[in-house]
Amino acid sequence: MTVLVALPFLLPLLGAAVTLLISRWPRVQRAASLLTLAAVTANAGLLLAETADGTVISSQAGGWPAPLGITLVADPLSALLVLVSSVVLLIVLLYAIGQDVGGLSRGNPDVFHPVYLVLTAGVGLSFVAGDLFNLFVGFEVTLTASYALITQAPTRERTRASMIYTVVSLISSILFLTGIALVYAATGTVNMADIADRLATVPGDLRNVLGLFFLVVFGIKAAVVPMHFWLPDSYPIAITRISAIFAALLTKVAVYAIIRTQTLLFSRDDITDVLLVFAIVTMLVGILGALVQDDVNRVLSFALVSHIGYMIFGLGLVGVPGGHDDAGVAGLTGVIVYLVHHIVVQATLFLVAGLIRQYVGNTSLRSIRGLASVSPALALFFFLPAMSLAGLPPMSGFVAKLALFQAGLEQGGPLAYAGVAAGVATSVLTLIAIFRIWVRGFWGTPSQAIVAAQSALSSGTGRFGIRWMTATTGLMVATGIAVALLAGPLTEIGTVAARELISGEAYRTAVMSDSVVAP
Amino acid sequence: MNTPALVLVITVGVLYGTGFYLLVQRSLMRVVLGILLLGHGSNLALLLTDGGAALPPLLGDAGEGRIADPLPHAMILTAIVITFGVTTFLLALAYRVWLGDENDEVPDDIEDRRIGALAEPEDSA
Amino acid sequence: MLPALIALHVAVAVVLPPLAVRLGPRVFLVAAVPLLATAGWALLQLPGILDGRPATASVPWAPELGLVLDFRLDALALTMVALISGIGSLIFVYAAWYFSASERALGRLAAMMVLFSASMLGVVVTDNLLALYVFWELTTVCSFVLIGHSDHRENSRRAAIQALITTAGFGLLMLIGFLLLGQAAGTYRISELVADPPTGPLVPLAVVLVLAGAFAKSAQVPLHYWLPAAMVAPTPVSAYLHAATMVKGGVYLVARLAPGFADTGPWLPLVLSFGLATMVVGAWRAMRQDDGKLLLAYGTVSQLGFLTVLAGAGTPISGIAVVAMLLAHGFFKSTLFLAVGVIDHQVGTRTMSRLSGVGRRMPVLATAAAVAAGSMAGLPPLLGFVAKEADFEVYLPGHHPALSVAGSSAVLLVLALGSVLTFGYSARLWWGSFTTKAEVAERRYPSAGPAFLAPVVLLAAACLLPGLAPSLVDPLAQAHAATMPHAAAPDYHLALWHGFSLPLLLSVAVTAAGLVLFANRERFYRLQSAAPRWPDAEVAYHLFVHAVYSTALGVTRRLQTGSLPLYLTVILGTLLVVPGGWFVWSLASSGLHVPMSGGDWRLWDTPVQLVLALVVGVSAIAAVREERRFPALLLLGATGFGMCGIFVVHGAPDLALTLILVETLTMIILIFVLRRLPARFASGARRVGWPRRLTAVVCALAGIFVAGVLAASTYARSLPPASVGYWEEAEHAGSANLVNLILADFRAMDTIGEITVLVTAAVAVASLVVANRRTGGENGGDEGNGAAKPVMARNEPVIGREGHETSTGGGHGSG
Amino acid sequence: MAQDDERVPAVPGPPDDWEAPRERWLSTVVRPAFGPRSMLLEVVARMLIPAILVFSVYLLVAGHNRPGGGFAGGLVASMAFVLRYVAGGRYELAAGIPARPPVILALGLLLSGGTAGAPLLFGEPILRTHTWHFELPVFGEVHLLSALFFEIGVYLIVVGLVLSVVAALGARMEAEEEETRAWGEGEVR
Repeated sequence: MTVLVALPFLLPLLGAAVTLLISRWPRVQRAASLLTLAAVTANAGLLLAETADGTVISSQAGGWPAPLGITLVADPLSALLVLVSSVVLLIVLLYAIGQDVGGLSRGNPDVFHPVYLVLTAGVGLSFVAGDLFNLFVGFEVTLTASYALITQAPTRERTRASMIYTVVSLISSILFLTGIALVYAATGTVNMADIADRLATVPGDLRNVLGLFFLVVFGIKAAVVPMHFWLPDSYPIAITRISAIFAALLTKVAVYAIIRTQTLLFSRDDITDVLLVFAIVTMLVGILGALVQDDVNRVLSFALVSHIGYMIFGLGLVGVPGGHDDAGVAGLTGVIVYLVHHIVVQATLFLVAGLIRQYVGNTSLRSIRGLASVSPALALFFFLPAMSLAGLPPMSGFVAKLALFQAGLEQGGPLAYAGVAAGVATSVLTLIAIFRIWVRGFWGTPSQAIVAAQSALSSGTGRFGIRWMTATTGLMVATGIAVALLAGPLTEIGTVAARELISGEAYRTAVMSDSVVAP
Repeated sequence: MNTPALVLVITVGVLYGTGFYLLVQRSLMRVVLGILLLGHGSNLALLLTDGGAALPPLLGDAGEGRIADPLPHAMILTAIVITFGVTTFLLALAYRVWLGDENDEVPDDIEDRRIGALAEPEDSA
Repeated sequence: MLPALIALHVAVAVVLPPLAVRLGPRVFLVAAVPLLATAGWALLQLPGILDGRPATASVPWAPELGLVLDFRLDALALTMVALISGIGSLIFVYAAWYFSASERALGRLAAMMVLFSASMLGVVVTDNLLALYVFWELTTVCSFVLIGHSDHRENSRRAAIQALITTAGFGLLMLIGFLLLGQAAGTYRISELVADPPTGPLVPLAVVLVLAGAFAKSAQVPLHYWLPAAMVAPTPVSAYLHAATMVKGGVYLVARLAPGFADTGPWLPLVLSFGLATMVVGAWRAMRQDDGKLLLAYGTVSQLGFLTVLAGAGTPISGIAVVAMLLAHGFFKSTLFLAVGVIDHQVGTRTMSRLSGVGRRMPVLATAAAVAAGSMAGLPPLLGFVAKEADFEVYLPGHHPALSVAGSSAVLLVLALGSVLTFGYSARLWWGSFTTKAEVAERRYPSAGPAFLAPVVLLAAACLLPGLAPSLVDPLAQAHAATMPHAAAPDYHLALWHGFSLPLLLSVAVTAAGLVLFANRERFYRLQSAAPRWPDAEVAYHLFVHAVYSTALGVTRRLQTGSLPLYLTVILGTLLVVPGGWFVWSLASSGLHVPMSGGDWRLWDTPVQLVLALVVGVSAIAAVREERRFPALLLLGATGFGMCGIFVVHGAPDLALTLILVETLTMIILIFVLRRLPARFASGARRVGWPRRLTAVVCALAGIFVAGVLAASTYARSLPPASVGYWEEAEHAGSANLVNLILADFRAMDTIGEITVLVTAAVAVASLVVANRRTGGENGGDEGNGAAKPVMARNEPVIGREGHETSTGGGHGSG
Repeated sequence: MAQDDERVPAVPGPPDDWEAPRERWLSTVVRPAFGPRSMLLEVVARMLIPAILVFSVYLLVAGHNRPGGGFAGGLVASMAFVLRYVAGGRYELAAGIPARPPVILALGLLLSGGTAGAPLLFGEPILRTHTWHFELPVFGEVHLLSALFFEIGVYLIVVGLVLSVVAALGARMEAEEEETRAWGEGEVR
């Protein structure tokens, strides 16, 4: 069973090596790529099945006992995120393959497949790393792959965007490394469970400084305001498959890191107020940015920034560790549901934007019009995730928001109420921003050019490509609906995971002594 | 535990300060130099957690005195190599930028500039 | 059974679009099937409900959150189901003849109407606040799509988004209200909440929030503006959503909660003030309309105010009155909407000043409309009259426990005033639409077919029959009243004749005043024109939207500058303010011991360190100041080799070896690239003056902060490092070089990640440089629309290559 | 637009320098990367390269007990190729490379990853080291650690990285410049 923990990293890594080796045979490469991701997804499913009841599985790499070697750990939160991200990665891969086969992309497939799998490996490692330095390595793997991906089909604009992206990521990496140095200086270990124990010997104020330091480190990658400016300037410009995956996963990996470090390592009671302030500012500044954008991808990117605020908000509701903390559990549950929801819905919307680009040539709101009559399927596939993003029932976004609002009201206190108020305002503004795309882009009479593009696309290999891409987008929409339908089990797992994150006992026991700890 | 030697702590500060300063410049080549300095800075910071100058962590030749904590060394090694890989990428990127623009500067985002120049909202829902 | 019926709606909705291609508008007959099934099933439940045994069902969704679809069909719900499924199916039959085969997106329209029907059904039969919110917002979304049905028209799109933002925005406030109520009570079940209303400091706030949502949905002044605008939707949609069902959602919610919350502080003042104001303002506006449909829309606004006043009372008599009035309004308003729709469909206009002789030409329609208008005006022997009698009864002095005699009289007076105006616009509508006017030329048009008229006639009959025999409705109303708590069974029954009572007197007075008003209508219109225009609430909506956009633009253009150096400076600033601020504060407040302040520090381990530190520090600072690339590079090399020295002194030969190799390679590669770049850094790139100084200060502070925390952290360590365990294990592993052993064995996971980074970087470098030749120069290498591109280029030459190049570029070409 | 993705890939393959004609050492067409051609440098490089490669293998193996290891070894080995490029130019580099860099990288990754994953097949944790004991005629008893395969993978990857970078940032850029120059001359009509 402990094998399952190592595979989210190892499988895609080997897949990357194989696809790199056979890059001269595109068909084989595609098949290998798909096969790898399918296996990763299946493995993630098994992992979640094992851990859903709160079991924590750990595997000591090399067989060395915990603080010496590196521990890979899967608790319900890790397993859930590994599963959701591999599903999304798999669907986006299908989309990309359809686009390549249809000849609709100028990306470089023989580079894309290996690097994409490396990204998968990096994301997987980040989720299961039980060691702070190994988490850093996981981040670096993910980031390096993302550097390679964001420069696919490099136009001048894309190179500029990649520069912004790369340099900002680098500063976050350097600060991460600095943070590790600080933690090691204070505790003499990098194993996270061990750090958690040893930090008790460190003065509380230093712990808070370190906690806030890591908040900034991951806040940069999670695009928490005011460290978010790079995101809307870089994500929208990458090619579709890349911006979809980046928007869906990369910020979430950082959010995961924030959750993990803030719950496990640092005493949170003193700095929750800081988290709440960050959350409120992030929600509002992000969504105000989204309102004035003239480009679908940029609207979505600003909305992404804004909705990171929701997740930070839920985390900010967690109070004293180990104590009786219903609101904290509710808040973390909300964050977990929100993570899952947002990964799927954000990927879907970017895929839709990619399809819009196929029809219109760009995603500017000034040039798209009447898409609902050009492609009703596309319209439906935009409308449903748009509802979800705006938090309208019965989509997953509603369930997630509901959980967060409940937690906020339960917690009470001026900042929590302010957070709920900001959340409500953000919901309304998201509604305005996202349905503005609908009203301007999907309603109305399509321009001649769009109709002509549509008829041109409905012949030749383009037809296959566009149909395949639409179908995979539909698959992603269906995944989003499945998230909504499965809200019951999802909130249950979320609650289990949240309880465990807050107590941290099963995690520490699994890492330090036993390999499998049942709740 | 021993505090590290003061000169080295100051050096860490200098490396970070200069590294940050180079990082916030528009020339991408300077940014690369900044990353290299910051890499040195973070490596030195990690090194300072090993308890001060000591004998190399090689079993067998343990002579007189304290032996250094090997874990920071291993982490520094990993960090050096990762920084090297990323630096090569950054250089390739600088080259590409230079190909496009005939200089290696980081220009401002066009769309941000356009929106920054708007005086009135373009539409209301 | 209820969940199954809702599922049936959804299933039918899914098959409608393909069916519409074959059946044309007759697809609405198929669409009516689930509605009829629901109506039939509900009828079967009637006996049980009249005995006080509601039908229930429950589907768990996310029980952890209290999100359970509890269903409960009681008398009030059944009244609403009669409107939704009963009137709904008639409207669907009507729609099958109203629409032409060439109507755009017929399948989508039919499907959305069925989905709406399912959502509305959900709203009224659910017994869980959260589930109610779910269905509530679903009706909002359906309404959005239906209002925007003619999406090629600007006003349709505007009206749709306006309705969406208003109702969904206030719906969110309502959700917060629900959550507060649920948390105060510990349950989200409506029946339990009403039976045992929670108390607490937040309950009044919750009530206000819930009412805000309900008022927005039911178009109460000043949130009513979206409803008349929504009349751009096709007439069957308006009749169904915006007259008979959806807008009653708010009234329904008020009626549902009133028994439990009517005596909570803000409830009655809010309900009475907003309801009465809405009734009068709506009716006043209705008198001014020339478009039959708009008149009806404002009439609906007015009636919704009236219903809110009734529903909010929360007394058993009000329960009776509400049931009667909901049915009465549903019947007469839909009849009139459909009648206006018939006129519009046949004549081609519904503007009253252009209609003449319609009544002569379509007598059946005119009769049906007359019955409905009479019911609206409250004339006997119609249901409207019966209901209105009951309505006055609710606020008779002494009937409402919370109102003084003066208060009740004031309410009654306003209700009477509203009723007079209602009489006025009812008469105006019928008169304007059906009479023959000498000054207007008659048009030629075909008269409506029997199938088209049948729903109108049936609905008109529904206005008449329960009026003649109020006992058809009375048991249902009584059953609802019986569910109210503190129900001392009221001895009030719906009837045409209650003897000479105050309500009858009021009715007579209203009718008389209404006749006088109608007789002097020209004078009244002049009065209206002369009266100052009330500020339109729609203005507030636009102000709100504009304010939101201005704020958004103001904030975004100031923050999102597009400058990378600025972004990085802000990040450093955040680092300084947040953890840095805490650090300084805790040093200042003695939360942290200032490192090295206790004499426990040393300057160096060996003096060589000083030399090396000087090399590193000086060359780093010099590199910052260097303007030329190549010397800067050399200085950096000096820093690197200084670092190697430090590593050697520190007992890290592996590091020194690796670093020296890496430094050499880095230098060589840097030189490769530098061959191509100009010798100096561009001068324009340097910031001058205070921004530059500020940057320097921020960077220096960041450096100091890192060094300071590092010192504090090392000082705080009290435990030996975990790595002491390596010494023992190394013996077993049989290796002497610990660092290498860690890299290759103990922590080989790091190493494998690290080589993955190297592989990826190598691939990235190759693809980045090589990609140049493939895409460079020519077509910037944009993804996508291989197919669309040549076409676009032909048709819109304005969109040049840039337009295709990226997502954001398009704006420049085609804007 | 491509009709058949197999026949016409959206973009051509990786740099084609690897298939460039294998020039002879010290041949007249060799153009060095920097400055005028230096016979001395070429000769010295020619002599040094085998020694450097041997030293790199020593570092690879010695890392077990002394400073060194896969990284250091790989870096040293790649120095040899850098030297070859600096001395002999891009054609010389192409001639001296054993395989295309992506292949070297992929093999290295497979080797390391395979070594990491192999213990999983036997129910052991990832990266568990295994030791084999041999009796060899000359060397006597030999301990072979599976970690050695891991280190060889690292070595290959470092070499692959440096080769890619030198090929891209050195040789590729050089080639491009020549192309541009040639193109510029052709344009002048």
